Amino acid sequence: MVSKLKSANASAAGQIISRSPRQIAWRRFRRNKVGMVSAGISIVVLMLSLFAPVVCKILGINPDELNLDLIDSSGIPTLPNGGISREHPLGLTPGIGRDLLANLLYGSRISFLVAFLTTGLAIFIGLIVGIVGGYFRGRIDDYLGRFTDFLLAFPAFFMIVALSEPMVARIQETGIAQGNSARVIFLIFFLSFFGWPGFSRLVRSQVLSLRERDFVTAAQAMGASRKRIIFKELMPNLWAPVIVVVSLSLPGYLAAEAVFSFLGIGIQPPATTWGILLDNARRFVTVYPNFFLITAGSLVLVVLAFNLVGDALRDALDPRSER
Amino acid sequence: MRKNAISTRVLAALSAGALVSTVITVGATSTANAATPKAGGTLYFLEHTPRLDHYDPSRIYTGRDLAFMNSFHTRTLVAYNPVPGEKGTTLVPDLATNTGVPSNEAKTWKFTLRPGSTFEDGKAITCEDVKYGTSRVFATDVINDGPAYLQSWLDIPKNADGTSTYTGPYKNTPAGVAAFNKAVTCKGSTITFNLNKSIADFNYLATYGVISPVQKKLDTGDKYDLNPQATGPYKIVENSATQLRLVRNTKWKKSSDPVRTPYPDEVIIQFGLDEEVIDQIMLEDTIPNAVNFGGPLPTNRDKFFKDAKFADRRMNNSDPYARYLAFNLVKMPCLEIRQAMYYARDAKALLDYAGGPDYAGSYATGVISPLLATDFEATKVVGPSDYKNTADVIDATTGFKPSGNVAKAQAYMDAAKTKCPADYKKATETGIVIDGRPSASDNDTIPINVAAYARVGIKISYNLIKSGYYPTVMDATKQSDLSTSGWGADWANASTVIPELFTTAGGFNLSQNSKDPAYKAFEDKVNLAMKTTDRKKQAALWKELDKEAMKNFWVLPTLFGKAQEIWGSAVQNVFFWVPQGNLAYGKLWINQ
Amino acid sequence: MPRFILRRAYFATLTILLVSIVVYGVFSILPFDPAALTCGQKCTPAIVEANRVKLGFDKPLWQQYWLFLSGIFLGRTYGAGSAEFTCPAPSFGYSFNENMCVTDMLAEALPVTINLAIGAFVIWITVGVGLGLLAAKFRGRYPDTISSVFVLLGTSLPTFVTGLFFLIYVTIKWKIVPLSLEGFTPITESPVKYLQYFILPWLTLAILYAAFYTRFTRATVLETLGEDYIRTARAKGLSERVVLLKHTMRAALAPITTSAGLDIAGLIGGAIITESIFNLAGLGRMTLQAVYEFDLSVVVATTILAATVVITMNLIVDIAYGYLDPRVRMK
Amino acid sequence: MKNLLEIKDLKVTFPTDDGFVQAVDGVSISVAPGETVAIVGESGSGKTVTSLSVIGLHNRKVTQITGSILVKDKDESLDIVSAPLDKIRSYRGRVVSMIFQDPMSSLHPYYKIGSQLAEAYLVHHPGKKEEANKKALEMLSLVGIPEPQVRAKEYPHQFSGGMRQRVMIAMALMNDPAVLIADEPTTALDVTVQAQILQLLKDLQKNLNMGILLITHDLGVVAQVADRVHVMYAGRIVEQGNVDDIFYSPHAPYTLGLLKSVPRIGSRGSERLKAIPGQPPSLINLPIGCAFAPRCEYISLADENSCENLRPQLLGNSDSHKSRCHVPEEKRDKLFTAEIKGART
Repeated sequence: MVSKLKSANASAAGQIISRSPRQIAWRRFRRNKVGMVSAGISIVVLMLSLFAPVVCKILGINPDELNLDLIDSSGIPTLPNGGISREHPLGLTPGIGRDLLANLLYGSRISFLVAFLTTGLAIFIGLIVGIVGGYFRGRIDDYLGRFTDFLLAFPAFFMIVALSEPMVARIQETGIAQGNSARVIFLIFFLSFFGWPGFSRLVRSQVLSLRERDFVTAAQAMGASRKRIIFKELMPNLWAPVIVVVSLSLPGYLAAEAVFSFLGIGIQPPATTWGILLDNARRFVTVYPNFFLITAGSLVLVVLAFNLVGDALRDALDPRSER
Repeated sequence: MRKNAISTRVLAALSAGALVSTVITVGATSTANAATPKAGGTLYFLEHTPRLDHYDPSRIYTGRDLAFMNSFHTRTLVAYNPVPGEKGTTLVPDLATNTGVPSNEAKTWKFTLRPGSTFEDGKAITCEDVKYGTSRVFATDVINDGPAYLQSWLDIPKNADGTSTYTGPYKNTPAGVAAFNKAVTCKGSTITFNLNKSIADFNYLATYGVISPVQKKLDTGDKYDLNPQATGPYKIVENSATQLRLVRNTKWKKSSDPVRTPYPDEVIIQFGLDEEVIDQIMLEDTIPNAVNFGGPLPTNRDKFFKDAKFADRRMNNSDPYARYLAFNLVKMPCLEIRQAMYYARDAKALLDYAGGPDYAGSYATGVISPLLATDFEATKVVGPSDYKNTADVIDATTGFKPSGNVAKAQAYMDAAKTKCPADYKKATETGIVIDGRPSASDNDTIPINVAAYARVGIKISYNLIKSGYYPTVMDATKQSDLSTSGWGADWANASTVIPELFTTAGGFNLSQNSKDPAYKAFEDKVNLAMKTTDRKKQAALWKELDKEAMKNFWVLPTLFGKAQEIWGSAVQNVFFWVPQGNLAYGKLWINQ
Repeated sequence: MPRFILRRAYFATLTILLVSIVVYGVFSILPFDPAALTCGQKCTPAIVEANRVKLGFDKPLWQQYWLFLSGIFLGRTYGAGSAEFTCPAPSFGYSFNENMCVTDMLAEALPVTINLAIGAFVIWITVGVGLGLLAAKFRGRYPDTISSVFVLLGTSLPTFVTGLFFLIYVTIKWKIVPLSLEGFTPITESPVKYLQYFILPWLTLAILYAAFYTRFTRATVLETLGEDYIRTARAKGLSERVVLLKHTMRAALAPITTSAGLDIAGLIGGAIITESIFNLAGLGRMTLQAVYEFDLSVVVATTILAATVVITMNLIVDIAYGYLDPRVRMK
Repeated sequence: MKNLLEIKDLKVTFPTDDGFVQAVDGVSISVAPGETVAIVGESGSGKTVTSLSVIGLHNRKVTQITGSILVKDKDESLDIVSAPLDKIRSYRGRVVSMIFQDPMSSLHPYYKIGSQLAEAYLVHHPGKKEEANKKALEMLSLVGIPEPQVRAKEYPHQFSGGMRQRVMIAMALMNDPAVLIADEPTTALDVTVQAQILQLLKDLQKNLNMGILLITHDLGVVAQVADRVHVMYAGRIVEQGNVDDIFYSPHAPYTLGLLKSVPRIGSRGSERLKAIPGQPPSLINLPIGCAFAPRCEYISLADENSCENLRPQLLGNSDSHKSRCHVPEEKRDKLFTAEIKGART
């Protein structure tokens, strides 16, 4: 300790080190080993998902290829370990013998799509409402606040479950989209519809406190336009809390998609999502636990990684929450 | 019989199936052992669904529910004899002293009630009670879902739209009431049914609760479904979201009931259990006095049927259903496309997926199931010429090949290209939409079908309907190009199959075939068959009609199914009750 | 204070009313025809029409809503002729699938759900707050590490995974907790059966929530530990135990109570998965079933009920907060 | 030991993201009974860390602390640096009390004033509830809170800032401590209230013969109450002396800078306040030489390069008045005194 101290003193004598908050945050984040590993895993998973077709081609696996000859009459792969081999790195899905890895990769695309778009949409609405309410205050804020409270009073999960079938039918009827596209639209729309009030509350409270800060007052005093204040002064200071919330709500929506598929009201086969795979795995849990372990493990791993990245980001961006 | 309610697992038996046949017990083991039955104990039924569809005798129509309720709770005028084998298909008197006496060319049917039978509150069952029970099904807004034969057969004038002028006991017109009183009459303990045509097998309908006693003063309409008055040896004491509990009906007297032998003290259906949990309970024999009410999950079948340990606790039967996809002819008018769809299908993969010939059944040759022995004959139009043959070879007569006769299908497609280009375009470009119900195990079949049809360039997609499947697909405007379905006979006569599925008067015509050029001749022949009282001649006609419907590809026949049953080690005397298509639940006893 | 409560109660009532209108409206403009869905085998237009009258869908929407609303206070009569019957007040409608007044169904389901929620709550609050406190106290040391592993697993494992695991392994394979077949038994009748019925569902829910509360408590406690008044408490010479359990917990109590209140409220309608897996005949399972079968009156009633519970709990939490935090109380 | 408190060569180090911070570097301070000793400095100069160390409230997990802090309790004395925590706790609030900068946040918002006061007594007198309550009321009235009976049942948020600081003082004095550490006791208060509080402290000190260690950045406060003053910069004491020494003949350039930057009533309107140029240094990588060198105007007066390369020692002609500077003391004495006078006239 002492020697370290000395060397620190000896070096860079007299220089005042100044760093932008961003740099500080990045340094703090980088030092968080768990966070870095999780970020690495998250990025790898996202990349694999994004480039699923290429990855599958390289590995020589095909999500649509059926291997009915490798499945016994109970639906279980006949090869040992559920058919794990060079041709099928994670084995086969029971029932019709599709390649599990390929299905996980392709399935993740819809799951991620739902999670990302939902988060994006919810954040977008939350930002607008939060900024408007927090910045203009007064009556507008009152009304918006009431409305958010009103939405928060709805049992969201309940409502989504209850509305799924009829709403999907409605979407199909209007001709906006058919089949699974309609379901994806439904999920994204309603998850974000019930999700934004949370964001908007957070943004509003941030804006309310930022508004009172000197730099905003100064900008106002200098006669800066509202637009300028909102976009140049407020927004840059919102990114830290927003990024944290995003990283923490992504895994939530990822799991939500799985839950809805599990309940049979999400995306429908033949499309694959992690929820559908898990629902399938559930049926085979006692006879083919590999399938369940791999699928549930993948979901837990990704959710865990995303959560850890979120935690690490929060720790890095919020100096008060040192670890 | 009824539509096939496809639960997430087996096709849950919907309907009473009266099936005279000897084919039934394919590899079935029965524990009809010599031990003397013991009374006492609690008999559990473990069930996945949250409840039975109905308990009200006028509204029950699914086979398993009928078998269950008629075994324990509800008595009907006549009953199937609860004994193993073919003898089980014979009618025996139940509430009546006879099995019905026809007269006037079977247009009039008389039943005489047995003295000494009572409701659970002790009131003696009278002819008026049966008449009242019969009247209820006419109140179609309250008493729905039951078989509708009475409405069409009783001699009561009809409105222009085909509905009866009598609207049931709750809300009606004097004219309607008068007409009903004429159609159903009571004289002492004899009830007489006057029909508008000759129905030689009307007494089979009397095995249904639609002709059973209901006390007028206790009829709560819709709510009667919750706790109907028992006439059998057990009454309902609890009907909750998790269980149906039956205990002994102390007013029931053995002397008045020649059919039932109530052994257990209590009978409980436990609802809403996870299917995997039920199977695990069975595998571990956690509850030895329980029956798996829905049969084992496909994933667990091998565990039961490949392990000698379960030899006395399992049964593998042909089920009474013929499964098929109904073509909606309004949307699929091109015969060649329909043929191509039949031959391109990979029936082998689907059968293998469903468990192979051991568990899932054999390739269908029509809509009349082999269990309807009298009326069944392989059509030799579709499917294998020998219906039991499951080898993957091209059948010389029909051209059917289980894994798909791609060449033949392609030929039909090529023909369609010139003959009906619009339909060809739809099949290959827009895609053909198939109605189905989302269920975990059926979902997997979608990729199999998509892949199979791609072989001849047909594109397909699915419209999965979660709630109200049959009402939706029976609405011609909402039905897609094909609808997944299944049907079993209501009793041992194809008169409850062919007319129901393929005529406009039928209750379950998903083919919308009235505009098909072949329809008129077909309908005429059906009417002829209905009039034919010579059972042999009638059977010959049904066989021809089955063949004709297949030739026209009004449906795409898929499977003659099988079903498995599993029970705990303490459950004794398990056997298949042929006419009900289920176990003879009332004969089970607990070895304590 | 009473004025504050009255005002809040007034707004809560208004919100509930509004929620009921929205829920009713949303479910009534759907493209399904419930009348056709409940139609039997021979579904003629006449029968559909009769069904429509039976279900009350023949009337204009506002009138349907009014009937629904007045039913809550006056009861409601269904059917016609001799098949007429009444669901007495408070009537939330009638389920033609279950042949029961919805109120009776709710009365059957609510005790299960409430017992589920409260039992799970007791476990999760004990474990969650306890672990959170430990983690905060031993920040950075192994209790903290262990608790953060628990938090991560707890929050990342979906309930249907833990639930199925419990059911299949703990009950059936290992037979640690015997399978409960008899359904809900009140604790007053048989504590053993009651426990058998609820213990695993409680644990399933509690694991998830305990993880959240561990994290939440840890964060709140750490934040509070940084407050000036905690420094003051230490400067007085108070032991760490008193500082943590008295001064810190007292301050952390308010946010934890708020959050717990809302979570319990959420569980009343939200334990759908747990109730489904363990076959608990509670509100969640009932709703899911109703959704599958398109039993509109049940869905509407349970949704409004769930919203009402959330809103009421919000109100209670607000009032409780007033008692917990003297600064709010005085305003 | 004559002094109530003796800090000797205190060094406090703690790690940050960028390296170790030497927050306090070789500070020695003593406080005698009835004496008020002030520590003055900018924020970050190490004065608060010093004061927290005295009561053992520095972050023990990460801080490295050397030197000694001797606290006298009747016949025995305790070294806070090396003593076990239990022992330190028994001194807190009884021998050494502390009041903090922000009375708004330093009282527990959820407990009644009376019980918070009583608790301070009960810690060291377990079980004596009645006495504690009596003492609480007594102390409340001693610090000038009207109607103590009523107010004791109220919550902190019902008190004004000045009143809360009085409560804090009352709480600190519940056990008649020998030493009171007052960390910026008036910073958060209005000027008029500030004066009242300072007067109160003075009065109480007189009555109780306490030693007070006053931490402040406000020279006005120092002038009002302090007997001796320590000026801190970058974790070190740069000058110490009697209040008169510091105010009238400052010897450290930093002290001079501080004095010049304070506005005075009656100063001429044309006079500009002179802020010290530059920024306080980062404590992580302190210059090898004088920490103030980069901002110092008088480097030219010192030996060549000595300011940049050599750490100045705390030296002085008299024992009571010492300073750290490479500029020869004679030069400074005249020049600084003149500047101070110039600035004041």
